[in-house]
Amino acid sequence: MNKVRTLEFDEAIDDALGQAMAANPRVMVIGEDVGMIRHNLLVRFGRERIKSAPISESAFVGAGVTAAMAGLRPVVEVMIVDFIGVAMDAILNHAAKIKSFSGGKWNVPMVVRAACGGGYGDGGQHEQSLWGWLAHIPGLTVVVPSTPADAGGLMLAAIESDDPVIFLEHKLLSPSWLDFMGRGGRSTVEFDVPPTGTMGECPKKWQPLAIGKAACRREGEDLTLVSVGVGVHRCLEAAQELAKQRISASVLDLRSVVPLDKDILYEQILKTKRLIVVDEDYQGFGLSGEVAAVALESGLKFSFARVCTKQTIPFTRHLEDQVLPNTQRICAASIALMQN
Amino acid sequence: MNKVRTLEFDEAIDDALGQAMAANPRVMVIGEDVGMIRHNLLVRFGRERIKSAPISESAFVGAGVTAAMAGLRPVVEVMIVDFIGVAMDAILNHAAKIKSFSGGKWNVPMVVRAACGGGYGDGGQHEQSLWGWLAHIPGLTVVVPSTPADAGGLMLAAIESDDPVIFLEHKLLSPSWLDFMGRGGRSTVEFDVPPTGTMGECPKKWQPLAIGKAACRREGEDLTLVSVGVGVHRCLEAAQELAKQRISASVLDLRSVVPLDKDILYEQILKTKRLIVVDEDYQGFGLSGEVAAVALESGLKFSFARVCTKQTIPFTRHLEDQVLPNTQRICAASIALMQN
Amino acid sequence: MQPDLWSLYRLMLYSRRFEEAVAALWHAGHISGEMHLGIGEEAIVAAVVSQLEDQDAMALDHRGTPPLLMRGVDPVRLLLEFLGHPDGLCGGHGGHMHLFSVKHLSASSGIVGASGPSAVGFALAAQHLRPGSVAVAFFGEGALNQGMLMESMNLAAAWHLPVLFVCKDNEWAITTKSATVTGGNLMNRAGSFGMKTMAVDGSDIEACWQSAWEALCQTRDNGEPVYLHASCIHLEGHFLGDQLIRTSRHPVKEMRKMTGPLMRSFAKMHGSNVRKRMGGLRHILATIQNIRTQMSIKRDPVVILRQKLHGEELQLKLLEDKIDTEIEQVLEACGLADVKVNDE
Amino acid sequence: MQPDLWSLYRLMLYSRRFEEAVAALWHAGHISGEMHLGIGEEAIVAAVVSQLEDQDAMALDHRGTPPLLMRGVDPVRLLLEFLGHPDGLCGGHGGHMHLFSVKHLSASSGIVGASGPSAVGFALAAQHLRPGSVAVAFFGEGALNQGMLMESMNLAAAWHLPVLFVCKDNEWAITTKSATVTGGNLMNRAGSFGMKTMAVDGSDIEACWQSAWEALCQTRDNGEPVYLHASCIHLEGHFLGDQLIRTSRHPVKEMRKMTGPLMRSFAKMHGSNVRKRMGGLRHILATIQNIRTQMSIKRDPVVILRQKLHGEELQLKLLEDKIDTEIEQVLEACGLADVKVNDE
Ligand SMILES: Cc1ncc(C[n+]2csc(CCOP(=O)(O)OP(=O)(O)O)c2C)c(N)n1
Ligand SMILES: Cc1ncc(C[n+]2csc(CCOP(=O)(O)OP(=O)(O)O)c2C)c(N)n1
Ligand SMILES: [Mg+2]
Ligand SMILES: [Mg+2]
Repeated sequence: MNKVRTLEFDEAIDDALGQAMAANPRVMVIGEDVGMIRHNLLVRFGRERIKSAPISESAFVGAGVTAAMAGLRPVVEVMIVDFIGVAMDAILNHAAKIKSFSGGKWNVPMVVRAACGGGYGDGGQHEQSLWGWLAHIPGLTVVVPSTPADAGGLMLAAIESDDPVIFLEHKLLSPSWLDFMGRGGRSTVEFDVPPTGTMGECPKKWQPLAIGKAACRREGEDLTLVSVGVGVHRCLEAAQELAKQRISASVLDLRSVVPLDKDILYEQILKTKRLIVVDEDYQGFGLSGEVAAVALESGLKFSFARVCTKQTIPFTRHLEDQVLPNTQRICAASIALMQN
Repeated sequence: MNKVRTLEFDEAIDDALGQAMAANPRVMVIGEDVGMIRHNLLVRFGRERIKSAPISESAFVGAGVTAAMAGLRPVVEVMIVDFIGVAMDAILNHAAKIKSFSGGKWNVPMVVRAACGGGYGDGGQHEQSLWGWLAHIPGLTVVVPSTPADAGGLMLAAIESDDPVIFLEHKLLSPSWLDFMGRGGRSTVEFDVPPTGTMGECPKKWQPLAIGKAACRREGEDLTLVSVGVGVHRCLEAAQELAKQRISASVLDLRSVVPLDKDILYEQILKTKRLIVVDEDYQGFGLSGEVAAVALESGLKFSFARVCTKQTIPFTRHLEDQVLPNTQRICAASIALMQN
Repeated sequence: MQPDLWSLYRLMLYSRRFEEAVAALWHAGHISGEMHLGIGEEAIVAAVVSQLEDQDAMALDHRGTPPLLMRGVDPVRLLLEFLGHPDGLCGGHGGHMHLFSVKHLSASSGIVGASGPSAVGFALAAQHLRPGSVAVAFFGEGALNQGMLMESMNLAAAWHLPVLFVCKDNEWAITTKSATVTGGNLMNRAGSFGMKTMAVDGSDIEACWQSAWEALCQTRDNGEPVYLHASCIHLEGHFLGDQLIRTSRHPVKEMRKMTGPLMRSFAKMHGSNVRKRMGGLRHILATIQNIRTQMSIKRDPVVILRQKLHGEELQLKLLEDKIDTEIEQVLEACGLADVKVNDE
Repeated sequence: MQPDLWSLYRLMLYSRRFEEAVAALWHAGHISGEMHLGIGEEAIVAAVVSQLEDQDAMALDHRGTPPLLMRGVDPVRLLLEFLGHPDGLCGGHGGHMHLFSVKHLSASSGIVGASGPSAVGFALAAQHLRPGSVAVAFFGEGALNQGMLMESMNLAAAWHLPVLFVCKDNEWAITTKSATVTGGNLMNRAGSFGMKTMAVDGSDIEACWQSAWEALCQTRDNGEPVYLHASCIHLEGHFLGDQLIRTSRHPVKEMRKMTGPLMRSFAKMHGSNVRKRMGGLRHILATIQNIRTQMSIKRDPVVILRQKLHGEELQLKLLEDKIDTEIEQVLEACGLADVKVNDE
């Protein structure tokens, strides 16, 4: 049987990535500072395959697209997803469209890897989530893991996918990113890090985890909480709180925003008749709306609420904590929804 | 009384823009080829205020942001909204965020003007709509007029707005853009141009049209069709068809995607209990989802369907016509919705 | 090394005739949307493409027809693509700005400047998987103001990638004289990234071929980027139906439509002072005049090459007839046998 | 013209002490997120900012503290901003990478390269509304690989805008030696857009002042962009808590954490050959070594200027004490009177 071991979230990703790189010489990593950020991979695969880039995201993400078309399997890092703005044309008009433009004849097996999310006080240009935004563009797959085991398995699947995959790792789950951007070696700061998200059992040998399958993290009867990434852990905490008030909540971890696992969503909504989407990405025109629409389209009748980020994320920690979905807001929304 | 006259869609916009430029020397136009594309404004306001730019969208959209902060009222043209990808950082991380970052102390009164939409066979990198995508970003106003009178009034309001406004003009409504990109002077091609959208009565002196007020273009009892831009005209056609089958449809023209006019939406849904969103922008994670979520949040119960663009727009005309929302698809969805 | 002018003439003329047929089909309404031709660019394109090797890659801009034809893409499938036919090169999904051929490692984009990153990606893959192969980026001078293209030059230089950057400088970007929105000079700009640069008269196929030969050798052998700057002219304007070309060809008819609104606007109350208004007007007239002048310049590379070959009229006639026949066969294969393609 | 070295020393030292206090507060956990200091850049910043006039604008990068302080932003409100206080410069909404002052026409961004477009916009507004005023863009050498900054240089040149582009070249972009990812040379690159360029030793305030004086005169008088390249050093590394600095300061402790996984990965089955693995390892060691070397170089502009003023110890002491007191007062006003700021 496949042995297990305990890994941190980012270790798991890099471990799976390392396995993929060992198995396939076409897999390579491109990005700013990857020589240091991925130093463990660097000393195993060398500088040709862990390729440090200048601060030229539009060029190297764009280059990733054709490199992938021409036979490589690039994992292109844009550090944090907020920086994808400067490379958006490569994503919007190239990565996402070339399969369609070529009449299905040419694929873009590229992974765009980026840290995302807030909760450590870095301000609104560095803490965005943007998964729902990217998901709007047809042709992209968008993956947002919430545990180390999922993160490794999904990274492997992303690399094996023949289509472009955006792989987002939340900074609160990833100790190295959190240290890089929030902690900086300090013991004087604290973050609300979900322990089960940041460390967990992982297989010794990775298997790709099918993209597009949600996981029901908790079964409940009264309402369904749907989320991704750190939000899943906030939901689980909220569900525990709610249980004390005799409200039984399901918690659904979508794991990928595109494709959406509709079946499990329908199932849960059918059962609980109440749906709350918890989304750290911006509220409007995003994941919460899509989940609502998908459920409505299927003819389900249910009541609905959402706990999302409604505005630019403020720098100051106490406002940030209110603006990002938190357990209190989830509980309050749940209780309100139970009353109608 | 304010006299009226008949103008084409793009004439109306430029006329209102000219009025604003005459009234306020701080209003200026920036963009590629604006010297020719806005030649009528050029001969009235000169080259300093109709400023031709190199093919450097990230620089000149970014420059528009601070120019606006420093006292100008720039109307920055990115030709067609598809090209906004290369300038996305200026929109996502600057235009939309600076008011928030500055603690509300600094505004960005910039208008980003772009042609959008398909229906003339130019392929998937030149026919996108993207209004629901841009709407995801908190801090932006997104305006999509469907008639000449609205277009002029909304342009004036956009210029007067203290916050960044994305102003999208559909190419099928705008004769000059359609000639530029689709017709090229030919009499040998035909397009399904909605006549009431492309030409209409306009006031002699423009008044700003309050942004965020939808218009009910047709009152019905059985279902509500919600759309913007060309979609509104497709809905009106569909409503006529449906009337023959004794289905009475309301048609709601949102006019702005952000802000959404929720009140009129609630009113119509409450009355008709059936909602169909018709959206030329991509289906997933966009306008249709947001409308669904907003209505659900308010506690309304209704059945729902959507007719949107689900994929990269194909070049070939007959596939394009199927992929973009058309009257047949709207009718079919309406009839299906009436049956459950 | 010496070029084989006859085979180059063949490539160039074939491309010319093909695009003339495309133009006719477009005017006749058989092709939708915009249509950017490479008419006028054939020399530099032929010079480069004819010297590519099997595994070399091409990153194309919005004028992808000539390079693809010269690279050997099936003309029938290319034309079917323009016609939106399911048997087209891309199943009718791409259209003329989005042409892709896996076999020829060729990708286009309608986004100005995008051929830069695209070529870098191809070259990176070449470095890893096809050592000794190169990637070519074709673009116009206007594209050199697009950040991603400048970034790509740096990236190619920093990563030591075999990219040949080919700038086809027609001095115009749609209706904008590029010099009016460009600081410095483009040879310096490209050179400042640490690349070797070369300039050539893009209407002279022999010079183009020679430059391309040197540039490709350098790129291929040293695994370093090279910049090749070729002046050229777009005889059909920016795209088919180009308003400026229409105006310059039918000044009375087109100006009549334009003049009324223009003069009304010029004379409108409220606005800038007369000097500024005059400046605007002058700009428009100068632009139209400029295009007229440009169009009348005798820099057609196909004509110039034909003059070089002029001693051999018989052989020329044979070749030209053969190409006409081939184009007719292409049209026939596309089900367009009875479409008259020579009336505009 | 001659600079007033005393007032420049005052500006620089004040900024230095302020940022040292910020560093202490950050280490003590009072400030969240990243924190990029301008420690080491004070000379070039003081040289430029001290010569700005009332309506001039500043486009700042992620090291906005020194320019804003030197421009006269209230230090209490600045510090309160870092602390996330509602009375902060931006109400606590911005944080140190997003500092905005309407009064000082100053805007920052945490997006590398964004100060380019930002300065162009300021200069465009100046051209229309405040003729004779200029806009300054501050950025690092790494930012010059960002397309929008290159585009901005072209735009400023093409539009004849009064922008002073100031590159603070510390040779590093986070952990990347910029030379390893940059083709050509940056003076040429900037110059290729048709701008006048100047280079200066950024640790020498007199030279900086002189260059800034010339550059600003030219920009202001001719309404044309100028590029000023200043070498400098970041004594605190890229940002506070910089892993490389930590490792270079506490090699045993930090390397111990790093070494285990590194060596295990180095020795792992499957992967590249030993030569390539060694290359990777060498790269990491060289990077750490490089940082150590850089840190030990004596190029602190504040120290160097102090040496120039060293005859006047009494006046120096008075000034230094005064600044210490002022900083204490700032801390007090921020409610941090009893926070020890000198223990890291
Ligand atoms: C990013 C972007 N901006 C604008 C356009 C619109 N556009 C298409 S072609 C063109 C001019 C390109 O000029 P140049 O690079 O000189 O090429 P040419 O057309 O002259 O061959 C422009 C502005 C575009 N396609 N993409
Ligand atoms: C578009 C973008 N890419 C990457 C980053 C991450 N980043 C922040 S600072 C920095 C290095 C900047 O180097 P340089 O311009 O030399 O300035 P320095 O920090 O050395 O002053 C990087 C890569 C960013 N903020 N924005
Ligand atoms: Mg050109
Ligand atoms: Mg630097």
